[in-house]
Amino acid sequence: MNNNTKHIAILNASAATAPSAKDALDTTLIYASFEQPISLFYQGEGVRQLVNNQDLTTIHVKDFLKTMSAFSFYDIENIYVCENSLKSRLLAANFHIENVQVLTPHEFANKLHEHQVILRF
Amino acid sequence: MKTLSIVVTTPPYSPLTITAINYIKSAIALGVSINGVFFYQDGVINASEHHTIPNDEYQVLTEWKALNKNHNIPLHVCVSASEKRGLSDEITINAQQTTNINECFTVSGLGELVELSTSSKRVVQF
Amino acid sequence: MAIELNNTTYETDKHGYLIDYTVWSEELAPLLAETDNIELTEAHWEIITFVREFYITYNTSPAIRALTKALKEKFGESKASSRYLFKLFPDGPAKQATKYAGLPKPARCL
Amino acid sequence: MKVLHLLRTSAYNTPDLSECLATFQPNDQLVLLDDGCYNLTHVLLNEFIENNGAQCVSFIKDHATARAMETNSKSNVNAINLDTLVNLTFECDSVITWQ
Repeated sequence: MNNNTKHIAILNASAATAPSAKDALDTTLIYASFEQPISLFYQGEGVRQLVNNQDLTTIHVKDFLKTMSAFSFYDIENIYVCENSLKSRLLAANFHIENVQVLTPHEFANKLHEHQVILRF
Repeated sequence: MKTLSIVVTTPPYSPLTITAINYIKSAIALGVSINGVFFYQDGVINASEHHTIPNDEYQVLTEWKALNKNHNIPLHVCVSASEKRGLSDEITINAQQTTNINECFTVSGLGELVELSTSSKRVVQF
Repeated sequence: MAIELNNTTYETDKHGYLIDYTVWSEELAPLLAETDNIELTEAHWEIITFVREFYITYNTSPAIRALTKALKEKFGESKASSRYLFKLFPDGPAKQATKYAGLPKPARCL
Repeated sequence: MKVLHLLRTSAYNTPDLSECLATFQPNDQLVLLDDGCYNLTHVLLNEFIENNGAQCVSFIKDHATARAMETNSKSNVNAINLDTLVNLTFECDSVITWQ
């Protein structure tokens, strides 16, 4: 592994029931395991991954949302959600994980622009 | 030195994949060094040994092979994404271990994506 | 493949991992470890129990770095180095501790 | 930092265009490729161009021609080829693909 580090952003755009939501999580955990500074952005349907009281097991999908509670063990601390995406879906800022920062679209865009590698799932 | 890594998430039958290949060819022609292509999600299907595409359609595997052979571009497939889609380098048929991943592709893990991300000036997802 | 214990058959996959993690019991762990010629000690058990609890809580086995960080919080520095863990589980703690804890084989790319 | 936005889907199909524009900042560049070319006549993009000018927007000529969008579009949006796109990739600091 070379010694460079990059600021990585994972932009989550899929609801929890989409396969790409799990792919985004796997990718996130790998970057974190290799000690790359990583931030998570939730926008559009992606904000649904944060909503409390989902139960994927009722549709026989593995509940990977539980894994998100382990973010602190991976030093994943920058978790941002777009306020407008919540509002337009009539969702309250009531999340199943801690340390989620609700940002205005302007703040959200500013944060995103601080990253050198941005992958969207 | 301009260095680039590409992430391909689209399947071989999609015109979106042709765009990725054309973009890579442009980059090569402009002297950009391609550190690698990482195939993830449905992109891993590109690595299947068993495509049969009619002769009058775009030959995506031929193009990937040419990029690998003529320009030494490493083509990495995510092993977990592959195995979920029936592609593996550890298939057992009649007690013999075999593979259905084309030899131009390297079976890798997501760790390779991290390596490509940190070693390249830019990462472009297709 | 399968493991026999007390007249019950426990299905395993081709790599020796239990097919159904919910049927695991502590008695099964030494049998799962036997295939790798490892005799479980108290030190192994600390990690196995820990990894299983982690899985039950977070629905995933911890990657090595997350494992060491979580172990450090619980057992302190000395038992949280990857050197210590590889001594106990030479083929890799993520692969072996999960197997003896009855958990699914971690995805190959993780 | 300057972001290159690659938009590959039609706003008649997905919310990608509106999510892209929500994160767009003044120095950024937007390139329409593949089905993204269908946005050349979309009201959201046209509003954006009215407010921000057409300098920061381009489309891949071949991709638009394939979709009969080149002749339909406003003439003030830049038609570019993939070589220009490669150069833009390195003129900007990072890339987001909206697909």
